[in-house]
Amino acid sequence: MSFELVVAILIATVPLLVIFPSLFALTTWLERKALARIQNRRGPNKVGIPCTRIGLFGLGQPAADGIKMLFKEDIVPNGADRLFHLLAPILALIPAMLVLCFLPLDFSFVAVWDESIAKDIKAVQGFALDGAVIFFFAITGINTLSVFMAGWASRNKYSLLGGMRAIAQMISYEIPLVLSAVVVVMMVGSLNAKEIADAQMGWNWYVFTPWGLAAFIIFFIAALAETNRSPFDLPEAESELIAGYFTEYSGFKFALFFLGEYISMFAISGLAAVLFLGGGEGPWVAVYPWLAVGWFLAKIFSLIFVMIWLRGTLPRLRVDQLMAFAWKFLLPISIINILISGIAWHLREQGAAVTAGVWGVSLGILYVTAVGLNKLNRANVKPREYKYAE
Amino acid sequence: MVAPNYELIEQDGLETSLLEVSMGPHHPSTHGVFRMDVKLDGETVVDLKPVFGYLHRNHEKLAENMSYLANMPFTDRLDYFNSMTNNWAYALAAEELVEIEVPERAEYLRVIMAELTRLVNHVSLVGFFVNDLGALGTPLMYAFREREKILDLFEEASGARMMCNYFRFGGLRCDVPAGWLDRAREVVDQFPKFLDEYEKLLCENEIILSRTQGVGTLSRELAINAGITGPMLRASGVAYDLRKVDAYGIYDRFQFRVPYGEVGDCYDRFMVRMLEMRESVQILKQALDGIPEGEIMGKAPRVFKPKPAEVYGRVEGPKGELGFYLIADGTPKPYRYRVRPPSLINLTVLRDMCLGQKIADAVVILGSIDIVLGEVDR
Amino acid sequence: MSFLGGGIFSGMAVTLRNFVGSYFDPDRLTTNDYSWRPEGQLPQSAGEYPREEGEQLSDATTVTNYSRNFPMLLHDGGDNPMDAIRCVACQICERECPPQCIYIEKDYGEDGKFIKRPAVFDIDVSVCMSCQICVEVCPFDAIVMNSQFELSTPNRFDGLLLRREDLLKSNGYYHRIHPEEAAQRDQRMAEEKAAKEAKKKAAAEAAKKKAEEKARAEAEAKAQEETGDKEEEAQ
Amino acid sequence: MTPEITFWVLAFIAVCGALVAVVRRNLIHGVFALMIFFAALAGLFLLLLAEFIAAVQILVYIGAVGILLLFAIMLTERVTGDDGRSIAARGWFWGLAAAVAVFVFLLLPAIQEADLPESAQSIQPSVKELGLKLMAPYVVTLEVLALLLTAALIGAVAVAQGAEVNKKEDSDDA
Repeated sequence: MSFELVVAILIATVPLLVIFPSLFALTTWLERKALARIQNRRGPNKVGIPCTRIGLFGLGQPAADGIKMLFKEDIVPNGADRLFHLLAPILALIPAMLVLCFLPLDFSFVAVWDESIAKDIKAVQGFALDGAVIFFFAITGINTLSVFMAGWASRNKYSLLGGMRAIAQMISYEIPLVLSAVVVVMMVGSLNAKEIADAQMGWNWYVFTPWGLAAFIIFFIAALAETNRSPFDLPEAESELIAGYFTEYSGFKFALFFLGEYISMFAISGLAAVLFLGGGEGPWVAVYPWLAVGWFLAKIFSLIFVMIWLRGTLPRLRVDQLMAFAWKFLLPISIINILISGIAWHLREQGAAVTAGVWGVSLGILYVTAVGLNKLNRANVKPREYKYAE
Repeated sequence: MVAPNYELIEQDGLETSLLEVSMGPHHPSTHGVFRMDVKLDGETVVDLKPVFGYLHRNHEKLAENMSYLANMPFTDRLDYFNSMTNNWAYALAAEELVEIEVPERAEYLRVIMAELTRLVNHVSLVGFFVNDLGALGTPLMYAFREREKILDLFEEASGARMMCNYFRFGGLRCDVPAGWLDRAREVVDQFPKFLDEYEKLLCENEIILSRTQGVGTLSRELAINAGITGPMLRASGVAYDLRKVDAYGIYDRFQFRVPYGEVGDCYDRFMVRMLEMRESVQILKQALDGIPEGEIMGKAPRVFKPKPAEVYGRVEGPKGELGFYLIADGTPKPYRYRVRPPSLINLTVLRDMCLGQKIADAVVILGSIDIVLGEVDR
Repeated sequence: MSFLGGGIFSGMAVTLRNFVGSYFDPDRLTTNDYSWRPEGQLPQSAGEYPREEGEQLSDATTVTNYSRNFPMLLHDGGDNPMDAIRCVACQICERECPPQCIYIEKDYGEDGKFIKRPAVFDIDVSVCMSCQICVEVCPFDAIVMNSQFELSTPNRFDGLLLRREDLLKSNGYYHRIHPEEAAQRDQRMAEEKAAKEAKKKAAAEAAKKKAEEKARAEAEAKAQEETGDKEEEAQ
Repeated sequence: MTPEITFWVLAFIAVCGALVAVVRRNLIHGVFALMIFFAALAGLFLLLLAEFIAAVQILVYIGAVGILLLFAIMLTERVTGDDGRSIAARGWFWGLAAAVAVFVFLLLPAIQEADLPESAQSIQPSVKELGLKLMAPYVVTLEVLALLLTAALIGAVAVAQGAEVNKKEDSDDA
């Protein structure tokens, strides 16, 4: 293995391992701050530079939290499976970190001094794999195991319930997640993340087409469920299961879970950006190639902000409603969406009139399907009129 | 609903054992130190046993060993969200013992305080309830912002925000400070605007609708038989409100309506409270307009030593009928003192409402009952 | 619900409005910045919590003119507050206190005679529930509510047991923390005092009159007696 | 050089995983060991530049089969294997003999006859090729498989529904 190759591998991977965990710290701060503002609080605003009174809007909070987590006692419940209790958070982190390499974050601009290294970097990047998207889904699926492991190993009934919920939920929502990605894969004719992003150059983002929009919404909802975000945070439902599968975790093991969860959030938002939002495309990217990374991260962050916003707004679903939503609503509509996009693909480039017609009809079909499925599933649920006694 | 006799479920030759979970005494959503021993079949509740008493403070026996007045601050601590209505119920009972006339201004202020308390209770209950549904505290924070304004009013009037200890036998401890009524009017005028926002946030939310409708249905018959009172009874379709029935104080002078539901599920209980807040605002506006100047204390004896008698004083508290039963024996201490706590009595139907529901619903149903453990355990 | 997911979107609109609004409209904020030190400094250690009177008054948002926290004993000024203490150690508050957190011992002089003031007056603030019953039952307006709420201490036994010296505050301080209430109380006291004095005066006059009458009666009686004596003598 | 080291490491992990899966009495541990084996196998596929098969290996075996096993185990009692019941096989000699016989008579000739290239060659572009193959020559097979799976799915739904209907009838009787 040549020295250049080692350098290339390092350049291709190390930024991922540095950027995302530090973004994780920033995101915890952002989430707390945004949630606080949504709730009309101030959020963290005291912790800044140590030994001074400079608050820096509480930006020191993640560091303080990290230090606290490190020094907390690591408690393993009596009778728990010690090995699995230890392995679960690690297993939660590994796939989360692993899938990051399937996001088309091209750092080859770093190697300005050597053309060949830039070439090597391109050769070892994970997203250039032919089946990058499939790999992404395959490896995210492993996350389920870690959740189950944690739930089972803790020997706590809440943990176990949380773990069971997590498995059911993650498996169910993986299907609409993959099916909505299929739309884009069909359109591009490739599973390569780089090619998918390149196919959307020139503002041809898939989110701007009816089927793409529907797929994006389905993808986003399923992504919320996959990453256990509100309103699908049932596995860690605080008001029901204390903290779900990580009830018995403390200290750094808990921090690892937390880290894994946020990295999964980044990864899945990144995939959404690749599939529907044009990857790293944005103004001035052609002039400054490194801006692509910036735009990509900006898209990830705007998706994450929406996640935080939803978390600040919505209560959570119930288990049966959650499953019904996946199987009776998202699944049929994503299958119909695939059908529509297949037809649309065949009718492409046939003039503006045909395109407009296809768009109109597909929008209509999708909306009617959604409304119909909603009526079918929630027939009895509607606001009521109330009477008054004088 | 008849409880199915589950011990070991046998189904298609498969034997499944039940999962017993002890939710509480410290659990994020048991509203205090309360425990639900739940038996689960998967996630479905097949049996539930409420366990309480962790917060027992010997309230009734304590009251029998101190003077009538000295017990007043302890009534604050029954249902610590609604100290004003607790005070009122106790004062009503004691006033009946010695037959004191309450001055006009004091009566108006009592109504104002009680209705402000109702706003505080309902608005934060709705917040807690949605919190139990899984919202991350956002409605609760909005509710607390409004609650804070009303608590500021309480602090100005009585000196304390929650443990007001403001009512006295025959009137109120002191008059409200100058300008208080204007500030109260401002808060009351602002409140409907907040309610609009609150309703927009919650009342049409599809997730809340499907989480609460058809969950924890309490039938009219069971509600009446179990002695349920307050918004919970009205949600089950009985328009029974002590403010109308007893018309204690001067409630007969105000125009207000009593909303009631039909189904008796969590959604009805939630909505009845939302609608009641609007009616409370109406009462408050009328009371603030009509309040006269004048004395604040009636002619109460300096030493409270009632003749032997038995009385029962009750008010429509925010949680239901709050009653105080007193037996006087001619000494400065009550011979027997008994509280009818609405929280405890409303809690008795918890099991009936939870059977067959999911575990997540059990939490929501508990939240919709609106209990305060200080009152349940006393 | 006009369209699919409409309720969720209207809810999100509300939260977004609050998110943006919280930056521009301070009225929206649920909490206020908690800083009660005059210079905005936070205490660096437990010993730095304020002990001086008036120190907690810098923040208008947490301590209003009407708030009450724990009782204090009033004195009417002077170099030695114990000389001007209003409390006469009658122990009514001790009897009436619902959680029974007051402990009083009467003061006796060297000659064993009761001086009208407490030798020991302790309030256990870890027990006190700030109910103000003691203030209401006090016939001498000697005990009123303080609004000092920052009583953190490194010692939970002695630190939370307020002694007579900790409780003694001047009437001026009372006027500063609760101006309206203090003014009312002073007015009422003055009225009561005036009434009392008037009553005393009346009583004194009545007594004088009575005494005069008595004197006259006595004189008459004496005169009568004398005459009687004389008569007796004469007989 | 490097691929060989990687191969041996992965092979070692795979064998260890398989052994633990067989030997451990704790079922959950066994399943997770099995998954380690699957993961190592996926790594071996990657080493052969068969990335699609590697992905499918993870997706299907770890993501689906493993979870299915976990679900099945969760429905049983005594997952930890703490009870004293002996499950040690008695006729271990004959088992070993059978395994060796299978290896010698079936696998060894196959291995010897297989003409493996010195280094693996990637099919460019592998996934696209696979997709085209599936859609053109093997489309009938694919459709038949899809039909079969749909039938199985409907059957599963019918079984689940049937149980529920029975339960309802039971409760009606009661």
